[in-house]
Amino acid sequence: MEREFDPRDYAVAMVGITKQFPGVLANDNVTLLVRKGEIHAVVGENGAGKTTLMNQLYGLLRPDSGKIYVFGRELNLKGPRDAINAGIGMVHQHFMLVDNLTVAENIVLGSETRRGVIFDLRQARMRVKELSESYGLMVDVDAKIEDIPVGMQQRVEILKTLYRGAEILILDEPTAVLTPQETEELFEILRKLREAGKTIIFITHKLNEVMAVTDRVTVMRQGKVTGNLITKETNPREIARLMVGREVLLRVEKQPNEPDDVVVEVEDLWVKDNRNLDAVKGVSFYVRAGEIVGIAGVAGNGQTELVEALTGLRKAHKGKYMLLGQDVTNLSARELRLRGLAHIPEDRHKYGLVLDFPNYYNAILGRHDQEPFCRSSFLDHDVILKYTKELFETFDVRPRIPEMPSANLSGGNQQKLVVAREMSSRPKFIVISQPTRGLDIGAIEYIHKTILRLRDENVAVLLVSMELDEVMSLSDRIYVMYEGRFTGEVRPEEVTLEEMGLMMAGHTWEEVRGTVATR
Amino acid sequence: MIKSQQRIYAVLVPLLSVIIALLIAAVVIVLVGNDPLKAYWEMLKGAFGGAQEIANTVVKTTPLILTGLAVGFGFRAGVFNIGAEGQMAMGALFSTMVAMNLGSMPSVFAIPITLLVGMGVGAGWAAIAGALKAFTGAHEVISTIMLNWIAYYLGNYMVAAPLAVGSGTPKSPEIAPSAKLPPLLTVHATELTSGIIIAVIAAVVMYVILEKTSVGYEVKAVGFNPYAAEYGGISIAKNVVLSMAISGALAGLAGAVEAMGVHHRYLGALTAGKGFDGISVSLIGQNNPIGIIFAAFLIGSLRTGSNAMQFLGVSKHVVMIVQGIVIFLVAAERIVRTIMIYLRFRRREAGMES
Amino acid sequence: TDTGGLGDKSFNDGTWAGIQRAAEELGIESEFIQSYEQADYIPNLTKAAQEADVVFAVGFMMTDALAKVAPQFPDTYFVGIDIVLDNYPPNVITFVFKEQESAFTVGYIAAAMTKTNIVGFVGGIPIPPVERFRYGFETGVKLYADLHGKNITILRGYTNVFDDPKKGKDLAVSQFAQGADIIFAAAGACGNGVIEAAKEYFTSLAGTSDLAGLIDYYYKTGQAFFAIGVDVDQDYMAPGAVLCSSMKRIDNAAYYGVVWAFEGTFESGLKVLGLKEDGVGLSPMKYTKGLVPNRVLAELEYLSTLVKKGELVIPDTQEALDAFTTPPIEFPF
Amino acid sequence: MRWIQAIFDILTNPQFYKITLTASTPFIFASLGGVFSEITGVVNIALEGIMLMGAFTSIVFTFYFGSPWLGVLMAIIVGLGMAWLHAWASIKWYGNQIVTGTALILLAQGVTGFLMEPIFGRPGQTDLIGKIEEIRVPGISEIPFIGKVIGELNPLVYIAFGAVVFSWFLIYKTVLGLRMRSVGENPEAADTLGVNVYGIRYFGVLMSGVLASLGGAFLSVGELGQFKELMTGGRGFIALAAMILGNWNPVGAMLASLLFGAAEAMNNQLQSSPILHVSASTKPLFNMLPFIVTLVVVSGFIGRTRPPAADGIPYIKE
Ligand SMILES: Nc1ncnc2c1ncn2[C@@H]1O[C@H](COP(=O)(O)OP(=O)(O)OP(=O)(O)O)[C@@H](O)[C@H]1O
Ligand SMILES: Nc1ncnc2c1ncn2[C@@H]1O[C@H](COP(=O)(O)OP(=O)(O)OP(=O)(O)O)[C@@H](O)[C@H]1O
Ligand SMILES: [Mg+2]
Ligand SMILES: [Mg+2]
Repeated sequence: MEREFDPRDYAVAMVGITKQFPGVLANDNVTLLVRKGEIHAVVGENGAGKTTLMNQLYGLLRPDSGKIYVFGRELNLKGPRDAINAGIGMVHQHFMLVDNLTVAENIVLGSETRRGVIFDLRQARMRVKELSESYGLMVDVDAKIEDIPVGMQQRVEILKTLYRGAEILILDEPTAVLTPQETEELFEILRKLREAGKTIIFITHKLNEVMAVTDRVTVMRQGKVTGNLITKETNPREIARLMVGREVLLRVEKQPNEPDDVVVEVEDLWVKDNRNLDAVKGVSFYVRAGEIVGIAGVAGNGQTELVEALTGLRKAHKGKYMLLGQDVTNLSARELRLRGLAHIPEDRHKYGLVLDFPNYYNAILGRHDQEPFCRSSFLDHDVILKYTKELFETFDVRPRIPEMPSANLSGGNQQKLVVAREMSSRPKFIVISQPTRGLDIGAIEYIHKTILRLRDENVAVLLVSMELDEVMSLSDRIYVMYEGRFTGEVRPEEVTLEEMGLMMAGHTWEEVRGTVATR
Repeated sequence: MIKSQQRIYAVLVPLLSVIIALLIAAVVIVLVGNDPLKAYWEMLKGAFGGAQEIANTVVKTTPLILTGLAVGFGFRAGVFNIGAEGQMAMGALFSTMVAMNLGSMPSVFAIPITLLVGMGVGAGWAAIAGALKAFTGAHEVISTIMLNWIAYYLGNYMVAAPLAVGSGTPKSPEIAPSAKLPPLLTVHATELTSGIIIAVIAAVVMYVILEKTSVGYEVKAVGFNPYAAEYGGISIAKNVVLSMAISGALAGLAGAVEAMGVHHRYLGALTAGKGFDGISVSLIGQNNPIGIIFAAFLIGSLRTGSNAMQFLGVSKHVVMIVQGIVIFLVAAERIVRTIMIYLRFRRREAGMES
Repeated sequence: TDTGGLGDKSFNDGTWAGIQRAAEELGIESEFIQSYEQADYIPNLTKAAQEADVVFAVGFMMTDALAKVAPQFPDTYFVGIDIVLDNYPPNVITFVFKEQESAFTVGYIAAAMTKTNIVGFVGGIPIPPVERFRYGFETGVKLYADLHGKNITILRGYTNVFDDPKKGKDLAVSQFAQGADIIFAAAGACGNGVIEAAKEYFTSLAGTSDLAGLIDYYYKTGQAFFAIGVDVDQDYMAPGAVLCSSMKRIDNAAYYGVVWAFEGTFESGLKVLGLKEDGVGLSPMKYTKGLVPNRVLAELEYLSTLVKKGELVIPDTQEALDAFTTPPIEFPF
Repeated sequence: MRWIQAIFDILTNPQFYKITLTASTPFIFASLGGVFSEITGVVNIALEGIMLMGAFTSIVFTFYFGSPWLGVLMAIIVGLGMAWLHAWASIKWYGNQIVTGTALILLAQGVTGFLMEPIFGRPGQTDLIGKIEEIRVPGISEIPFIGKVIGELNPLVYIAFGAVVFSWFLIYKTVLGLRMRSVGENPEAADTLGVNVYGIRYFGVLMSGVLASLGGAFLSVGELGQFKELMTGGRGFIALAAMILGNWNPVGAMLASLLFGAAEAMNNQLQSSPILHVSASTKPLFNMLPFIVTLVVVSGFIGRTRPPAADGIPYIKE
């Protein structure tokens, strides 16, 4: 830096921040400088210390040492309230919303509109509506949080900060749970906010997003800052190298493969959702051994229900599901597993793991009552431990402590554990749902390679993902899903992203081809 | 290292809690004009002063171990079985009804059959709540509370009317002699029940089921995360019912053992709150079978000792207060830990000064 | 004592009163232990036997414990109240009571006094002593009804517990709501709730709660709500609203138990106490005697002598009650 | 036929409804208390113990000062004290809420039993000491039928229903209520918005103390005018069930309490019915009625209820 450091130059200046957790130095003399009115990316591997840093800025954690300046004023934050008063708002990595309250109630909570002791809901709704219109953040003010899609939940989180007059917005991995469309909408909002003079700190694992909306980038690795870059002057490859400390393949290389016999055949399958409405409306498809079939679509078009029906977690009320020539419609998860199904679920906390179990118990979930782990109802702990160690070794799950509760694994390693378990069960058919959500690029690279390896081992793979890139780069064939139906079956090499987008919006392949052709 | 420290705390916290509780109760005893030292000495003698006293303590401890295990198993499997009281009553009632009629059967058959009936009925009674939870979503806390009352009234009625014997007593006839648990030791009229052996075996069995078998794996998985369990091919409904049934079987066993080892018949008030005590016992014992044995012993000896204290004119309520404080402190163990840290700190300071 | 403990205003208290009376006269010490639960009876009796010369086992719940402990301590006297043993060691005496004989008197009065011709019975758990109270009560009601050509309905209900006064009250209120104006409670502490219900109803009817006001009101209108107490004289609990009490003279039994032991006149075995032995009886009706017509009292006096002479047998089982028919009785006045 | 006749008679008797109200009142108070505590995320199994203390305290002060209303006031204060203990242990010290609750029940049983002798000179139970009399509401009491039901009741019964309205309003219409609900559902979220999680939880638990204590006071100075050891007889647990059945909602809890009270009233009336020919000694089986009805309702008609998401989980800041 040419001249003296002056905190007044920055909206946020975190200087020399160190934060130690038992056994982990989460932030090691970190300095983060964010200029007023910019969108500033903070990137880094899983566990690099990004969230920890932001939690200190928001007053949730207190730094062991270091100084925090906001608009040039040094702050001594005792809690979120101090941060809010200083004009800071934070959208957390895991949403902080009260599920059974309405959108309006969530937004005003803590700074309620009131008449005396009475909560003035009418005014709250009005204020929220005004605010949402002025920033183009569309929400349904009267809906309960539990009933709205994540995209809207995200907007609620942003509105929460704006409602409190935040000048500085922290967004911790806001796009991890968004569809490409929703992400694009979010970017529009961020740009609008920047125009309105807000300062934004944006944490993400996706380098294309960094390139798309940010002005500057701070890169972290293992608690330290490894780079300060200006977005325009850098490229994804450089950022990736700073993050991971080595060269990373940003795109998988796929060899063509010859598919084998049909393993899975689904005919006219109908499935209802939790509200008892039809979510899957008569889909038919097949998957062959040694091929990856992708299902693309915007979230909420029935993919979740379809996956659950295929994996025994939900009943189909019509249709037929054949696995290896046998009718397996509506069999339980257990029976499907016995017939060679494996399943990497989209929600690893809800379905994939029993977080309170030690890792070695989670490593055998689904096969806990089978040889060699279990003999006449007695678990063989030696065998299980040995197996888990091998699994951790092969799939590089860290730390390699089988006895540790899975809750204490980082998200990335939890995902690796699930992947390791499911892949090692020698499946004939594997359903993979959102395999890389929230993972850093190193881990994504690893998981993508593994999926391809499975294909090459002649497994039938069904890949369901909101990440269009992911589906396009891995799949051999793709079904596009819209409102519970397939709008088309395509091969990734014969479509453009634009065409996919149209199909995901409900246009059939024929229509799309027609439009494109006539144009 | 941290683990061994945890273990030390698991023992120290209850012990220190007892000491603190006794100190508080001592103040109360002084206030009513008695000598707390004498009272506590009397209590200690009353619980351990001789063969008879020890036998009494063991008799009290036995059912508490079993109900503690029952509730503890429920907690480990993610269900709150507040109904051990009713399951114990039903276990005792039906095992008595069977054992009354085993006149000529030799003990090798009569005892196991009676125990099994007690367990089976306890399991069945609890499984009602389990099934309601699994199939209709009824909260087990409501249904077990209701089943407690139904069991209580049913038991009262059975010994008052259809099973009644004698001119005044609400009691069933005696069970067949061959179905009585042979006492390990008899001092005067006090019989040291061999039920204690059954209780300890039950603790071991519970440990094995929970930690060593796929059944334990499944019930724990369902308790911790039913979604993941279902995903892993584990039936939620089956395991909820099974968890309640195993828990109820232990409570039913408590009833059978109490009927066969102590009263030799069913009496309306046989359970006397031991099912509820099971909640405290299991939680003081941190839902761990070994811990539960010690916790039951702690409560059992306090109770036995308190009877002796009454001869000094200190009412039994003092012991209830002591018990209340002990349980309170064990629950909020951080209070005790803080006191311990403070004491150690003081000692270190004192050490530095000298 | 049993798990009910002292202060039950019933047999635990009654025994204690008797013991203390004897203790005062004889200049000896007395002490009591309350048990938490049935498993405590044996240890507590044992401990008592080791420390005392006379040990009381009070309440039918202690039957088994007494049978087991007494033979172990042949030098100690044991007195059982409400207990029947199969065989009696020489150091044991037990008392039981003919509850039906005392309940019959209150039944007779209730039948005479009801204006609605509906009377109620509130029982605790239907154990034999409670049921004997009921048989006696029903017999008394039937006797009066038959002798005086009245048609009286009896409402019956049980709380199925002994220690929840609120349940007693709710049940009593239900019976008042169904037309009863006099309720006999044989329900332990639940009976307190019955008495409270009568007091509340009577007070509300008369617009006053003091004794004189209630009595005046009754004289003026002939209307009232009454409870009938049990075990001990409970008339004092709500003067005016408790018509009378059906007593078991447990205090007498306890008193004699102590005295006999110390005077060396102890005779082991079962003692059954009825009207004749002054072991049961009607309370003196300190507050309400004036409300009951003299003729009724006189008839009752006469019937009691028949009972004492054994010429009138009050049923003590359901079968006997069902079979009971009013004998031809000629009052001598 | 006879049964239908008997039930019809009962249902057309205004007294049935009045008994339902008085039988429900302790459950209403205590289950509202449960709602307050649990809606902020603290399980309060100690309702039974707090009720018992409330019943005891109110009689003690009535005994000394002759004023049952003073008794009620003191019961509230002691209820606050009990609840504060629960809050202190479970909020400040992250205690296991079920265990502290159990401990408080034992403590209440011990303390009330212990103090009987020094205060009243004898253990067990007191005489009829004094109580709050029923009041007649002019106007309403003259309406046919309805007047017989709600025209003349113990003031505490009216207060109980007032408390339902008050609770509903507080929880669903005020700022505090919004914060309470948020704290019970997602304390972390509330915390990040500067809501004082601990303060709100204290408030919820203390309210449960006030209400449960009133429920106890109703039993002693409201209904009976006396205290008897353990006189609450498990009503705190039934209130807990009513709270769950009512889905942690004040109005729901009231309805569940009324259902329970009605079943109890039906039991009493059926037992006493002169036209049913049931042998006297099997009548005790009728006492199971309220419990069976509740069981059937829970499993058949209501089904799943949903507790506040953070119910029972101590909130531990960094
Ligand atoms: N509560 C905690 N207790 C102990 N260690 C913690 C805690 N929170 C975070 N850490 C440690 O701090 C490190 C940094 O975690 P942090 O959540 O900040 O990572 P991150 O950069 O946000 O990762 P991600 O991209 O996965 O969100 C972690 O590796 C972990 O070891
Ligand atoms: N309670 C805990 N005790 C000990 N270690 C913990 C605990 N919680 C988390 N950790 C450690 O923190 C690290 C990271 O945890 P965290 O949940 O922050 O994941 P992450 O790094 O953010 O990863 P991801 O982005 O994949 O979620 C892991 O190494 C884990 O072992
Ligand atoms: Mg993070
Ligand atoms: Mg993370």
